[in-house]
Amino acid sequence: MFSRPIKLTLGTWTLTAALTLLSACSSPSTISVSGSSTVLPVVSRAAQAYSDTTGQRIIVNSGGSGVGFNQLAESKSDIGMMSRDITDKEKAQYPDSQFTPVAIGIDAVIPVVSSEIYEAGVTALSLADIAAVYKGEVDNWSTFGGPDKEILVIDKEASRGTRHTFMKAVMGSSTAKAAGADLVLGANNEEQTAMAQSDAAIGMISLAWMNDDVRGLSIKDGASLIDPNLKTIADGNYPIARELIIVIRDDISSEAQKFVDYILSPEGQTFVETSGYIKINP
Amino acid sequence: MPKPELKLVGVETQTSAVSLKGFQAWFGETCVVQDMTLELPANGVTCIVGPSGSGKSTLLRGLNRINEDISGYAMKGQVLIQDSCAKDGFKDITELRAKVGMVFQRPCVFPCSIKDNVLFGVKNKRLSKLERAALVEESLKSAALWKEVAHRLDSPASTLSLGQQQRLCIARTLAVKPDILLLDEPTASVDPTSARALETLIKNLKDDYTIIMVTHDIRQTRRIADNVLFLCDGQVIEMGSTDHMFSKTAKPKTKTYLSEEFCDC
Amino acid sequence: MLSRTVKNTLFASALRIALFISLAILIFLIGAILLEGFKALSPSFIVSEARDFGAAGGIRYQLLGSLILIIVAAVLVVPFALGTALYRSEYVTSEKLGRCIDLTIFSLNGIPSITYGLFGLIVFVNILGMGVSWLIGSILLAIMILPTVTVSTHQAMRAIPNIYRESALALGLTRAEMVRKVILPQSLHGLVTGLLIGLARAIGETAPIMFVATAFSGVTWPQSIYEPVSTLPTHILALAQQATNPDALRNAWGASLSLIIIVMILSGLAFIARRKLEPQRSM
Amino acid sequence: MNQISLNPRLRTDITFPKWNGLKSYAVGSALFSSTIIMLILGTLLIQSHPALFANDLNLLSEVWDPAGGQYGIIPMIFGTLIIMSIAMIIALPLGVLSAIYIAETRSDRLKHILKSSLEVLAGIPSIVYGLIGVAYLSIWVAEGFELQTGRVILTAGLLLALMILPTIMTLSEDAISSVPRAYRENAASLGLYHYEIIKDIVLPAAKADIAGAALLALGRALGETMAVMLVIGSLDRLPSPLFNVLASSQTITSKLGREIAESAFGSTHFSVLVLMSLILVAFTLILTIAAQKLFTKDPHNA
Repeated sequence: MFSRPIKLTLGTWTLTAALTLLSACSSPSTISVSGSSTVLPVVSRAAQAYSDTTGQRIIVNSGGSGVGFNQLAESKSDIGMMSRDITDKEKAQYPDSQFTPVAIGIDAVIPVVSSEIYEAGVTALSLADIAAVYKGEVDNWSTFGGPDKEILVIDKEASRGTRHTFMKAVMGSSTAKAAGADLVLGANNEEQTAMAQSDAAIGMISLAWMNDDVRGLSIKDGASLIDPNLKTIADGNYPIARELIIVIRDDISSEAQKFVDYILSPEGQTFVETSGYIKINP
Repeated sequence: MPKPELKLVGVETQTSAVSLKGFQAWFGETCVVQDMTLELPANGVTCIVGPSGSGKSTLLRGLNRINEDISGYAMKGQVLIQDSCAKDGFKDITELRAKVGMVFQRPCVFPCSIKDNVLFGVKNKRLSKLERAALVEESLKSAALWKEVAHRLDSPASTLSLGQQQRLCIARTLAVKPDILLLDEPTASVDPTSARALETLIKNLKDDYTIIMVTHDIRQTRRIADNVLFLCDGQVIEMGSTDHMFSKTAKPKTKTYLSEEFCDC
Repeated sequence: MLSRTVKNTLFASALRIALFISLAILIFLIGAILLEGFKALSPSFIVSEARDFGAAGGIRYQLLGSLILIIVAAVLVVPFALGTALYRSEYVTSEKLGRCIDLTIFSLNGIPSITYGLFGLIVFVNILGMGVSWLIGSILLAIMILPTVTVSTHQAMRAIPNIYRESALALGLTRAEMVRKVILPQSLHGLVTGLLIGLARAIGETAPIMFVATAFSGVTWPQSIYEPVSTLPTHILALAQQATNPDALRNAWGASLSLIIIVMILSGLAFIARRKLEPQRSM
Repeated sequence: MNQISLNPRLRTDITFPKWNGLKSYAVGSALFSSTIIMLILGTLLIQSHPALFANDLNLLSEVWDPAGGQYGIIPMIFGTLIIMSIAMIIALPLGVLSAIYIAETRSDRLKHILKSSLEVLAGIPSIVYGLIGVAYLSIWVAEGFELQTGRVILTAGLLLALMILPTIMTLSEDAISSVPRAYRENAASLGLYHYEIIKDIVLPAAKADIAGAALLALGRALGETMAVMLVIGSLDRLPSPLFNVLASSQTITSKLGREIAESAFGSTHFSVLVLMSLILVAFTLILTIAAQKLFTKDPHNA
């Protein structure tokens, strides 16, 4: 009476097991990319267009610059995305491999504030002011002529490239500790969300994530003000800028190399612009 | 079916302890007790007898309204306890239940000491230590258990024999000082010797309490009942003094059932 | 001191208030998921690919990825769960050994799901060098649901009256034949029910698979066991992190509702399997 | 020939001349299944070994700064404990009181509706709770307390309370319902109020099972990652003042969820994370096993 369900179960089991084995046999020719969420939009958009025309499968994964390097170094991915340089410590862990960073665009890390603060008149701060906020020395917007509100200081996870760039410019060291931080978040999206939900926050965000809720501050440099826009960043005046980097190993596959070439081509570079960054080859 | 006549045959005029007016009880769609109007006399032992499913227990459990915690139960009509309505005449249902104590078929002692079991019903009342000790002794003596347990009041109640447990349940009920005792087949789950002891106890209690008891045991009824109420299919067939009910003048149905012959009703 | 009646009344109100709060929570949770979810859910949402980092398009490959993970997890767990239950029910001679096995398997139930992820990362990704691969996800999910499936199967086997075994042996069947012809058919419902309940839990898990088996974008039908997939829970995670983008949030709710519907279907099937497959024993 | 006893109840009587395939298969599976836990614990132990035996990591300090070689895990342990406490303080009374109502209600329909809704709730994946936390709860908390961010200890505690409420309610309801009706009827016949019946007899009788339910829920809360990770704020610092529940914090699970992928395999950083996971596993295993022990005791024979 129960022999049929049993046969059915066994049959399904065998079939699926066979399918699993079968799929295991097919060769992987997929390019896998992982790393910084700052670079991810560019590569992801380029990958979508590239695979639409060539049929090449490209899997793009997030995780941050640290993960990007790790996966690449452990040969678990073909291309790493980084929004900072490879640290000496990282290089030292893999003495036998050679890594080549390739710049694919320019990004600026913008100190941003909630729109309420911006509209209340705090539109520019000096790097020293920002450092004071992150060190916890200043904790009220009234110090900068803003409303009498406590500053919500948003920091980023330590391995994030955005933070490295920001801290190097503001505090002088890419791994500086921010004693004044109230909140530590990860990806740009997450930080943007938290900024928008607050009305007295300061944070650091990539150029592409600025919007009406999250307003970029101008940097006070003596008497002059440097606005955060494509022009000041492209001409190198904006002080907290960095290159968007993809990292490859020396033993890169030809398919992956072709994709890297595509990103650097004029067509590929358009995705840098659609993602809100600045082209590397203007 | 014709409406039952309710003549209290052979019963001398007594004050009534409980009177029902148009009492009906349902479980879901099933009517278990059909439109009952009668008076149960005060003091003495009234035994409710009848075949299984005749509504004996439902009737008994309707008197202290314990059935109302069961889902699907509904009742109609009036139950008067000593002339006050069981629904409105008391401050609340708790006061009614304190006046109308109940002991169930299976002895159910709580998982605590003998003493605490006796005091369970007065746990939340303010009583001095002396009052409590006196109440324990008094209740256990009334339930004829004092001699057996006096030396071990603090041992767990579950160590008693079933018969002792049932007497403990009675003691526990007496400690609340009820006027009426409802007994739902109190001897059904204990051995014959303990049953005899319980019967003796019930006989001794009937001077101080109105005892209404459901039983399956016809011989037991004959031994201890003063009055008998005979139910069948949720209706009263006959009610009267024990002498009357077991005499030739009783109705044929009653006679058949009480003579322990097959009863088709 | 409060009188007894007052205490009783207070207690009754406390009960009502507690139930009211619980009900409010219940209605809020279910209501939020349904209302927000149905705004996004449509046939095209199910079948179209995710675009613009999930904010546009649908959940086609996320759905497929989740299904691949649990189907393969089911395939992996069945033989071990069945064998373990069989051993526990038919071959264990000492009660002590039996309890020991129970304990080790029950303990798996208590392990936090993130620990499975860490374990998978260490053993499969790093030590065995498999990279990020959906197969690891399936293996980890299979380990996670092993206790559920085993216990359910074992309970079904234990419920088989001994007279069945006695009669079978008395008819001259060998023990192996007895197991095949009596024990297995009579305990199939336990296996199926446990499996479905386990899968309903597995498909909603994020923590065990997020480091070892999933990727963010560009994932289609995996072409080898060394490729990641995209799944519903990790997709919701990515979208939840951009919660102020209304499009992303809408799609997150849509994906959540789809996920919950699958969980409900699996639980419903488990319920049906229990009722339909359970043998009617006259004894 | 096989010597077959006709009474399989006494299984030791049955002797087999040789192992057959089926038995080897069963034994093998059982062996494999019961060694997985050892495998997991062993892996964690080996990987956390460097962190356990290093001297200069200041594991018991309150500063977490891998770049500076500071690996204080106290903030994470404190965050875990305080969030669990909040969750239990809210969910336990609420869950048990609601369970009493459900168990004691006379309406079968209400009971049925509530119990099936609870099953549905218990099946909601934790990531969906996380979404609810991000999209609703954290915003409500931020607005309600006029905070700059809703990603604080209180939000995480509330969210965990929501998540374990169904578990506590269902299991407590089972425990309360399984108290024999005779206890209630006997107590009611003594003229006890409903409140007194619950307090004096029902709860004492269901005590062990309710405690088991609480422990099980606690174990689940302890191991919960996704929902907490999204609303906790991820600040590796003790709140100041210490019991300020409106500050951001970090739990062991959220720390693991955010940092495992970022630390290099084999590094001290990774090893400390594994150590934290090991601590977590130890806690949850103790809770789960304790809960099982409580459940197996039959409270009604006490």
